[in-house]
Amino acid sequence: MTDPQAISTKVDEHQWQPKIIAFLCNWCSYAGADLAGVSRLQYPSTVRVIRVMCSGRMNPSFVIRAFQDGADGVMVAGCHPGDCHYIQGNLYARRRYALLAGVFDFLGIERDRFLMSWVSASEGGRFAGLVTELTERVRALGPQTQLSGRKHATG
Amino acid sequence: MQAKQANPVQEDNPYLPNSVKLLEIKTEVGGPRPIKRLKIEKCFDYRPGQCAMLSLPGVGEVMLAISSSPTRETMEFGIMKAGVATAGLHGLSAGEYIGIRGPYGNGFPLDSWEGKNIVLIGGGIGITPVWSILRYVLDNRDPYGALDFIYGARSSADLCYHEDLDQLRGSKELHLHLSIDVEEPGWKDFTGFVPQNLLEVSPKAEGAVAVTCGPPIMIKFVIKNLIQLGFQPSQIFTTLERRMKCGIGKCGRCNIGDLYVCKDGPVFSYETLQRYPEAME
Amino acid sequence: MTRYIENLKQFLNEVAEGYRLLVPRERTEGWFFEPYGDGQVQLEGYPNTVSSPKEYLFPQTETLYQYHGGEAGLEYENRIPEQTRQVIFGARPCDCAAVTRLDKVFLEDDKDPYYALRRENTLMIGLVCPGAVGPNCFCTEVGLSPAGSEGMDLRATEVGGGLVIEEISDQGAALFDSSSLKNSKSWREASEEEAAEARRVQEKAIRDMAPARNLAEVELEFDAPVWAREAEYCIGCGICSFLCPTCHCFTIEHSGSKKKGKAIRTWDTCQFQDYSLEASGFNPRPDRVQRLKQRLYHKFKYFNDRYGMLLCIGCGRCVSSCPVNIDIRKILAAFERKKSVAS
Amino acid sequence: MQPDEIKKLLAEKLSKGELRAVIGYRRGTNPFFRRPLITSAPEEVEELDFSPLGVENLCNYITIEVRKRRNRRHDPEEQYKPTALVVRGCHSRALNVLLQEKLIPREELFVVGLPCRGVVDPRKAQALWHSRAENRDQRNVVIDEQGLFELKNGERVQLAKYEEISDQRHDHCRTPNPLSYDVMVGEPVADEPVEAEKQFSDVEQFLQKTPEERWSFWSEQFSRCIRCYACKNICPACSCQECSLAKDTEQPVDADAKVRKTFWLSKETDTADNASYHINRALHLAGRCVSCGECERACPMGIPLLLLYRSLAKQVFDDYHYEAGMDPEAKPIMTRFNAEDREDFMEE
Repeated sequence: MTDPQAISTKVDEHQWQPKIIAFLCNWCSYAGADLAGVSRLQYPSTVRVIRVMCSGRMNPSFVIRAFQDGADGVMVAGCHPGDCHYIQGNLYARRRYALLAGVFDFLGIERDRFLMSWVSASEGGRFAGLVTELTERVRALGPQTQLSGRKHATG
Repeated sequence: MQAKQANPVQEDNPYLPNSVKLLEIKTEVGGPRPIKRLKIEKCFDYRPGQCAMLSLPGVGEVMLAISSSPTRETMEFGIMKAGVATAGLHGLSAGEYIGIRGPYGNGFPLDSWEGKNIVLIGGGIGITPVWSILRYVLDNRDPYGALDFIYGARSSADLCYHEDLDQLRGSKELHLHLSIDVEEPGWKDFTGFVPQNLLEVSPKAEGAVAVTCGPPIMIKFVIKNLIQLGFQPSQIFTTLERRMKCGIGKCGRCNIGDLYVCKDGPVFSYETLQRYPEAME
Repeated sequence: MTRYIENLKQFLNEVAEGYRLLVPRERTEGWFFEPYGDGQVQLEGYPNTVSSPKEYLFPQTETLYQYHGGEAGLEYENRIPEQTRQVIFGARPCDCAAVTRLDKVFLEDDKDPYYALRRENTLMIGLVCPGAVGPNCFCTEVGLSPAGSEGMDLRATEVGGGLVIEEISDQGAALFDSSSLKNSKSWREASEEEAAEARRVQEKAIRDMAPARNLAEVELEFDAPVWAREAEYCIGCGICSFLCPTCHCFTIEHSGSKKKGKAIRTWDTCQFQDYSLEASGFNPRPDRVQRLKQRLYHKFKYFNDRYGMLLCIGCGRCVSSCPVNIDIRKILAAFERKKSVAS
Repeated sequence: MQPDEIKKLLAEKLSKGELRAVIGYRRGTNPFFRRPLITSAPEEVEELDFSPLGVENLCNYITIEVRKRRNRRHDPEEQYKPTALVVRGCHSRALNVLLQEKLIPREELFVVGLPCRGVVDPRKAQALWHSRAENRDQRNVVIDEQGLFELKNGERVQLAKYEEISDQRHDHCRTPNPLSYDVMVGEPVADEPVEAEKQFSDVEQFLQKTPEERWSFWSEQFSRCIRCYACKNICPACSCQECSLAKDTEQPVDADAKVRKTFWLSKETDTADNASYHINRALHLAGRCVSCGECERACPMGIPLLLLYRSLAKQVFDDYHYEAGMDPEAKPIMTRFNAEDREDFMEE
């Protein structure tokens, strides 16, 4: 686990900036991300946060849709088992994302682009570390092309 | 090496909309299925009863009857919120841009109606194509005979174009017969369904044509009553509604028998429709 | 001039120099048209392709136009399909006849520019069938022939290990004037016997496929019980329409945001529930029986009433690929039998 | 009971009004598989065919019938006579999935169990016929337990042995005998099915490939998908009335509901969209797919969909030791959790 304080934040412009989407559960992970900001922890600005009420609310098609819409990396974070505001939301999510990770693996979709973890409200540093970890992995893989092509239905 | 052959840019692309600015958008009827009136500058010439495909960027397209008269400088549409595209159009405000292409459809055979009495029978949102005829006939009145306009809706609040209707009340150019389905205090005109109002008015069939647009159930009974009043199937016209995507008889989905509603319609005489079992379901 | 091709491979290599060449190729899943690419082609045992060559004239998905919104207004910008000249080699006579049906829809009044550009740049080299090649062929039962030339620019007949090539259209003849073929050795003028042998092969194929029924003049009845009986099995999928070489229905959808996006056209089928579902919730064809009826009426009556030719060319793909074996020949036979009994 | 006795029983029940309808297999015009038979006429029951050519999973016809009835505002007292349904082992598991999810009431079913010694793979049989038959006219095709024959002026010439045309799914089949039935056709299959641990050898074999090989295989397959939705419409587990992946089903009527409804996919058919469609559907089938193989059989482009959906079934078996449709009373796997569910796929 890289130490969050030591991360260099000097962003050199010509380097490719991946787009990371982070689905954060409102009660723990979103608060953790807030804490990272409040305590001025440096982490790459590649992440765009989407707040969901619980990791259990998350449908794996959100992740697939994010990749379809051009995300290079997707992160899902929820409360540690036992802390869930809705008691078992994160426990349902755990099974769903075990399957999603398995399908990505089976199909040969770059597994390192998807990251799931538990982040509590007090783990600001951990959140910053996870974002950095995912950004480095995605930067190594380059832009995501397997599921992008970016369409969604309207009309 | 594949020999590429430059091809001239295709000018007349029937699918390509032109962008047009929205001049005015006004709520005509509120409630669960609201109706709004959209006004844009006139982009192409058309005949009463023809339609245009309005296109909302990122949302979709919808085929709508042009409810204004071609004699005017602006084009109007009466839009009931029913689907994603109409909901999108309802969300617009004046000054925004939408796409438009057309005109599509055959329109009413008005030149063959010269010298005849015209009976217009509309119900609810069915007023839009009928309104185009009404305005057109009023704008050049003399070639046509008597003009009866029978129009009804569920309640007075559901009547479209009610300001224009009030102005027409006094006019001697036409006979106005409004109706609402349910008793309402202060309502002086007919109370009951449009087909009954038609029997009340009982226009003479001789030398007349009748046009009816509205919900399918109303059209069925209006036609029954018109036949009872002596109208021949060839004197009765209606417009039909189908789902449309291309508007030019190619995407195949708006067919009734071998006719495409978007291209061979939407105006049909009852004489034609009698030959198609699928039409009046 | 009727020509003879000894070395098919060399001939196709030369064609591939000037044109994007599509040839039928066998995969484990069946035969499909594929770009010529590395140049191996083998016609031995070639039945007909699983999906028809329609996709090279009327692709399943294409972008019609793009739009850019903003305060200044809304611009719409044409998206011209790439106009690479292409040759479809080895299309069966039924699939070539299908192209004339598509031409009727897309090229007459309000010409469809996307289809028109591809059509002008496409040459069809049809390959005569030695007999019933596919599992459920019935082209002769809808008035067509295994040796027909409708919709072809050149007609090829397998004779003595090579191909006799007859000119059907001027564009077809012009192929041999193109730079890579003008004075090539891969073709020569066909001898009298070769041309006569080609005619014999064609006549034999027509004799072998004598029609068991005449589905060209069926009198369909709207309320016949057979529609409901057969529709009960239909699972409402799109196989019969998407594999059919003459089905031309499509939908136009916007994709993108208010600011920027495009309109795409994709194949659609009257067998899907939302095909004619109106915004009001009313659907003129709510159940599968009306949809099955619509598909066959369109092919065997409506299109005929409008254009004077059937929209079914008897390739049998919908029969072979239907997961629940709905066989349109059996449905239509119910109407044909009544006709012969009555007359 | 012997096949003829069963036909007599069903015909009697129909004529006595004890059954609403009989759903099974009968001979069609395609000689490589049987077509469904749905009838309420006792005399048509004679056409029932229990040969290994009856491959389709017929449960969907029950789901559609029950849903059509539930949609119509019907009076609750209206008594529903059961429907007879011919069911093989894997189909009985599909029935259990539908029973678990309360989509169809058990008392409305009269299950005719059909022990399964392996079915014919129509694609293989047709390919062998096409390459080996002298005269390809399909009226001369004869298929039975011995294999594939060509009828040449009245006399049978063997073209392929039964093993060559049989569906290899039988090697992974866990339930050759239907799990629940009201009456069974003939004798149950005696030999033991494959053990649970060895049932996913096909998936394990595919997983030997490197991720790059796997993606190039699947992206090529997905690029050929024409989104005809046959895999979805024939699948007994795909029982949603309003599918979120395809626009070919019911739509909400209210305008705002339409605006709110998200379609995960447009109708565009490029590889990315097709891949997303199949991944989403695979996730919806986790712990519900019973490997009946209908998706792969119905696919006109021959995409090996069963392999994809069985990879989910394998995960669910490895992680939670759960097999779809084995027990009609079990609570569906994805509606449960327990403390020790694995977290190795997560970032610690």
